[in-house]
Amino acid sequence: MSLIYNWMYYIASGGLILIGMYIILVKTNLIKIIIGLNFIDTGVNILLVCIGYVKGRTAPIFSTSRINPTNVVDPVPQALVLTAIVIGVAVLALALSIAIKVYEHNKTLNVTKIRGLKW
Amino acid sequence: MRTRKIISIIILLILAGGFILTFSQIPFGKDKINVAHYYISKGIEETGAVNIVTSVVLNYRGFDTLGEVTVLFIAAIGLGAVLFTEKRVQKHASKSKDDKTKKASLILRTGSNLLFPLILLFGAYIFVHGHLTPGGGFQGGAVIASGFLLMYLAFPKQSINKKSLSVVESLSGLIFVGIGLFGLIFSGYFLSNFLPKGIPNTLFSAGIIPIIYIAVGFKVGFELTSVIDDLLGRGK
Amino acid sequence: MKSGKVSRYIVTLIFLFILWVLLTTTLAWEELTTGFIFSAIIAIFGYNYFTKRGLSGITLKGIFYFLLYIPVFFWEMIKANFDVAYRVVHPKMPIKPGIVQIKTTLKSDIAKLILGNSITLTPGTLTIEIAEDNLLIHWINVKTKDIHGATDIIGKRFEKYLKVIFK
Amino acid sequence: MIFQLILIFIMIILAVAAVIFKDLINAVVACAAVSLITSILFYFLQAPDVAMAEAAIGAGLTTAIFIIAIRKTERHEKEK
Amino acid sequence: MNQIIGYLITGVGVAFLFLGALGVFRLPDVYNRLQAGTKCTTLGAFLSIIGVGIIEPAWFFKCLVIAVFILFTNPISAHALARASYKSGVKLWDKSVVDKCKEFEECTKVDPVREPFSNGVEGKK
Amino acid sequence: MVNPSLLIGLPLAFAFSIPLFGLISKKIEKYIPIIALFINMVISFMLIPQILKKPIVVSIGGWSPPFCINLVVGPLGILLATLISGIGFLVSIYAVSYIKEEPTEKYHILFLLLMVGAIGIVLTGDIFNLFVFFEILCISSYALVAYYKDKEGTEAAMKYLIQGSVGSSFILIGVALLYGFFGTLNMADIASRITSANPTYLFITLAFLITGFGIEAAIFPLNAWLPDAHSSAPSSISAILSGIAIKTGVYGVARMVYTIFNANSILLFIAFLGLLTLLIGEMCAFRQDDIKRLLAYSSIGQIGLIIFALGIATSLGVFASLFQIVSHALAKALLFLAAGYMIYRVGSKSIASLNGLGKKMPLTSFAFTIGSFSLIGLPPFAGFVSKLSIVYAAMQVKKPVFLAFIAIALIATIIEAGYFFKIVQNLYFKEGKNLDKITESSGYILIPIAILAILIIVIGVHPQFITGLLKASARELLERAGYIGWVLGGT
Amino acid sequence: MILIIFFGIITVAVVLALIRALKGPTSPDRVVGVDIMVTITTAFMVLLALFFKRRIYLDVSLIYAVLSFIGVIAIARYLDRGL
Repeated sequence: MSLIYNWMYYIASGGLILIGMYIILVKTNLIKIIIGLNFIDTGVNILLVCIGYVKGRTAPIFSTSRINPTNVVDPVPQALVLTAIVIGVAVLALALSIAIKVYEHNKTLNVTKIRGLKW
Repeated sequence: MRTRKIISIIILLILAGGFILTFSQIPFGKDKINVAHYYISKGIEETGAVNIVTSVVLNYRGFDTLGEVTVLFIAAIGLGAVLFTEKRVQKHASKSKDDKTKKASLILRTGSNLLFPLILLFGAYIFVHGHLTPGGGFQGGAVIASGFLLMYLAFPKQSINKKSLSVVESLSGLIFVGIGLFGLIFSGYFLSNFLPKGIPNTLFSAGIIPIIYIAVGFKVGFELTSVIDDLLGRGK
Repeated sequence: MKSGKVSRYIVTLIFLFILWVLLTTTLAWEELTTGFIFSAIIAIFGYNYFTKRGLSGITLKGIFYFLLYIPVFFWEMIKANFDVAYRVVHPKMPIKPGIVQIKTTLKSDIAKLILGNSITLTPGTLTIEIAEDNLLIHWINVKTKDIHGATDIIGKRFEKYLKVIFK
Repeated sequence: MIFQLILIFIMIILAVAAVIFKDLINAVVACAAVSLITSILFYFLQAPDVAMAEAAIGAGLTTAIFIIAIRKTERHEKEK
Repeated sequence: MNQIIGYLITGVGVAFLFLGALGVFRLPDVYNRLQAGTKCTTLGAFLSIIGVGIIEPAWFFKCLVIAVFILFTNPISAHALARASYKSGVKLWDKSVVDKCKEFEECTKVDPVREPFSNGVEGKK
Repeated sequence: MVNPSLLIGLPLAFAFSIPLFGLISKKIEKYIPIIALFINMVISFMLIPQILKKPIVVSIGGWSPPFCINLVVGPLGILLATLISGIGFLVSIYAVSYIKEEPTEKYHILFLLLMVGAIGIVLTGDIFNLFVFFEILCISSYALVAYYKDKEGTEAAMKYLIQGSVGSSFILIGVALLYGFFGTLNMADIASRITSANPTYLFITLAFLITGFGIEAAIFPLNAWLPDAHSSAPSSISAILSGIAIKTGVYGVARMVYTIFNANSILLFIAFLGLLTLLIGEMCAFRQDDIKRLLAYSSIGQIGLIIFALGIATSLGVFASLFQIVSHALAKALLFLAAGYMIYRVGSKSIASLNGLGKKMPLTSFAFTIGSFSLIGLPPFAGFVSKLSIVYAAMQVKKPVFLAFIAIALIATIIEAGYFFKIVQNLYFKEGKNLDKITESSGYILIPIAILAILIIVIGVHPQFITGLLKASARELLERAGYIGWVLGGT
Repeated sequence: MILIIFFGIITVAVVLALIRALKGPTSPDRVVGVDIMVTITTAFMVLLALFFKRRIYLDVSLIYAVLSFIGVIAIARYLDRGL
């Protein structure tokens, strides 16, 4: 049981990253690939947050005096994830705009049919 | 295609192996806080913000947030540059057709009219209270942008004046950098918290944090709005 | 129909300020001042959308009928839920769906919005489209295909309140 | 704890569904649902700030941006 | 006392949430599913949130705001979705009795050919 | 004393204010990057003598180092920062008359932010901050590669974006793993605790980080994006990407390997990868007809050489590698700028169309020749000195492996000489067609080209101008204890 | 304790919605599934706030209450050719 407990969030984040990588490596549709990038971002965010989690503690917001400073989780990964989410959104928007332009030139989203995108 | 699949599965297996080997070294749910002890124990008295995440985001690691805001700015500007089209066709060829089919239904239009100011106020609430409750400039900005998005969805022909958007964006960015430079002048460190800290857990506390969060909120909100505007290809 | 800018602005400001107070649930002076400032700023952008009628739309009678409307609405809504629950849990699912048309005499947009939403939330009906003063409604258990009969069953019970509130 | 496990399971299923769906709209819908579940997981991990950011982004903006991009390109994924 | 009432209300709300999900799961076509989904989940969410507000009186107003927002926004989205599915050509269930919508051009008229790309074509208002 | 945080703060402020200046007059906005980068260059020149005496550590926000983000301005940082602001300054002069495609305002903002990202990467002392600046650099270059909005440009940008964001995600995973084990993000702090961790764990973390930075640096298996992106971007951006952006990737790899992880065991592997990159880059370059693609592949080759020299890991080797970074940055920027303007005048990218330009555009062609000779490694240019020191460093190691390596590297140089001589021959000794209307470039184009050419010659003749700084930088990379001591104090 | 039972029921409801979202023959069906999943989740978050005894957590569900319908409307506007 403790094995499941220890691994479930890692499975979530690792699973999302692997699914994202799979999409990027195998799928041929550009928008699918961008969805894959989004999944990778999400997976890394979950990884960061669960690194900072400590069992049985609460969020680091001292809104009432009941909360003891020894009883809060690590605030730093949460701060990092906030930044990472913003960066993810920025990349997503830019990627979609470039994909629109690629479609405009090629009339297809299939990367195997676009000469410049084969790798 | 087949070889591609095999190669990718090998890559994925290597990646999965790496994850298993590394994650097993980081026990989940155990206390492994190191540097953050300092933030948790000293955060309130040093920054005046009860939300330690906020004080980390804007004070201890304020430089990251400056970078984050810059990234979003780049995305908005870059998207504008990529989707820029020189000649704007003024009239749609088949205007009469659009009118009825593109119009949203009355319920949606009226509902979004009613909700729009409320959503804006809600976004403002979130970024003003960034140092007291969860949330902050970025989340509030996203809420504001969602409000504008609602209006874009409900009224296909509406657009915003892009000039004023970009002015607000630049001004709020300049406020952020300017506060940093003021900190450099007043106390010798870039982005230092030079204002009085106030009493924790009240609205007017935490020195520069609320000011920066308000600036960030406006900046993020209007940037995301201009992203949507550019993607939809409206405005001028 | 449209009233003056100032009165519309004030109505918007009042509503926004009430929302702020509810959100913060405190009466500390800092919160109130900040809330007032932000409501004032946002009302500048928003008043044009928020209301078309301004202060003249708010009357004592309207508020009274609105308070009367709330229990009526909730009663219908709870009835609706038991109705749906019955249909869902029943193994044979006794449903007889169809789209019917009803007429409304309401004129103002907001009234139509509230009517449409109320119909969506009440027994077995879902607004699909509003065209001028016709409402097209998906009815889970069609009792009558006639316009007037359907109007009587679905629309009338709300209309008499809404007509007074948004006269 | 069992709830978190089920939620993670749901999230993985939705992510796989997003891979499988040929209609990109459905893939985007699945994506939005993944974001929703992620937000609850952040909530469970005591990170309300992050959950809020994920909610604010995932609830409306990401979906809308994807939809607009699909609107300007094409809806169905065509193999070959 | 308010604890018991609160938990009772919350319990009813949760039950309705479950029934809504069951309805969405069982009913035959989109419109019927929307009926179940909207009504039950709206009331369920409303009641459970208000119940929490009653359990912790200090939270009441915030819970009220959440609940009222849900009450207001859910029907709008349900309506938009129903309209969209009708317009995009989702058929009614075979055993439906009547379809008045066909007579109205607001419901049926759709853009037959969508221009695949129209960036910068739509002018200003 | 000038505060080094101005190096990042001021250009940011200028970049944010460009839309405001655009309201006053459309003419002003294109001069703002010049002003900002000129100020930057002056500040970094002023800082050099100070830093050679004692490195400066500035904390942002006023807390003591492990608890806040700090800028570590050591010799290496200031060397690269000066190089970046200098080349950026010259390229921004070039861009004043080169960039005509709308929306120019957005081009200038993105360009300035690209420079901010590059400067931030080399100055910061915090690993997550490094990631953020890295993203600033990457995202602005994605947008700039697609700036012309033509077919090649958008496709190259898409490819670059997909691979680049996977790389950034890998860096973030690496950062997360480091934080998970050490609980700190300060690079010096991590470096001082690095021995306490499990070696397998460290190896995998390092692999993630190197993959991430390697994609930006275009090390061999990860270089698929580079030729397309560099050849289809506007020429001024190609100059920046080739001259600076990929060098920041190399900087990242060097920082991770030397300062943080102290991973001496994988250095030989890195040298081997570098050699492979060199060979593949040069061989591909030899077959190209398109001049910008040729230059892009040549960049891959040169990066290989730099990585190879880094892998030698003696103080002479690192010195030679840094020298190569400087000389390649100058020469490649010069080549792209000159070639860009020739392409602009001729209207075609193929090498054959450059025939006979030597007579019509003597100054530009002459500068191009200087740049290519410097890249090949002919005396008396800067490239000669740097290549000589790489060879010398490899000889010094006294391992037979490195002798074999250096032989291969020399073969690659011969290939390089082959294709560059072909272009120079085309320029001067072939008769061209339709050259009547072509005239010499204008002032804004010629000034940066001339300055770069002069710099190459001056460094080639008097390398002692920069060797002092380079040696100090090499020492910074190799002596971890010193670096840790600057930041954390004492030890 | 009673909250745990509620959570169980809610989880079952989420699973039912998930099945609809996966199975639904048309896109609107899937959207309905995800939409009620969002509504259920909003209620779930409020209950979780009660479970953790932190008032500030309510803000997250407030965001979902206010914004969740925008995503649905975006898809709906795409489907009815309005966008």
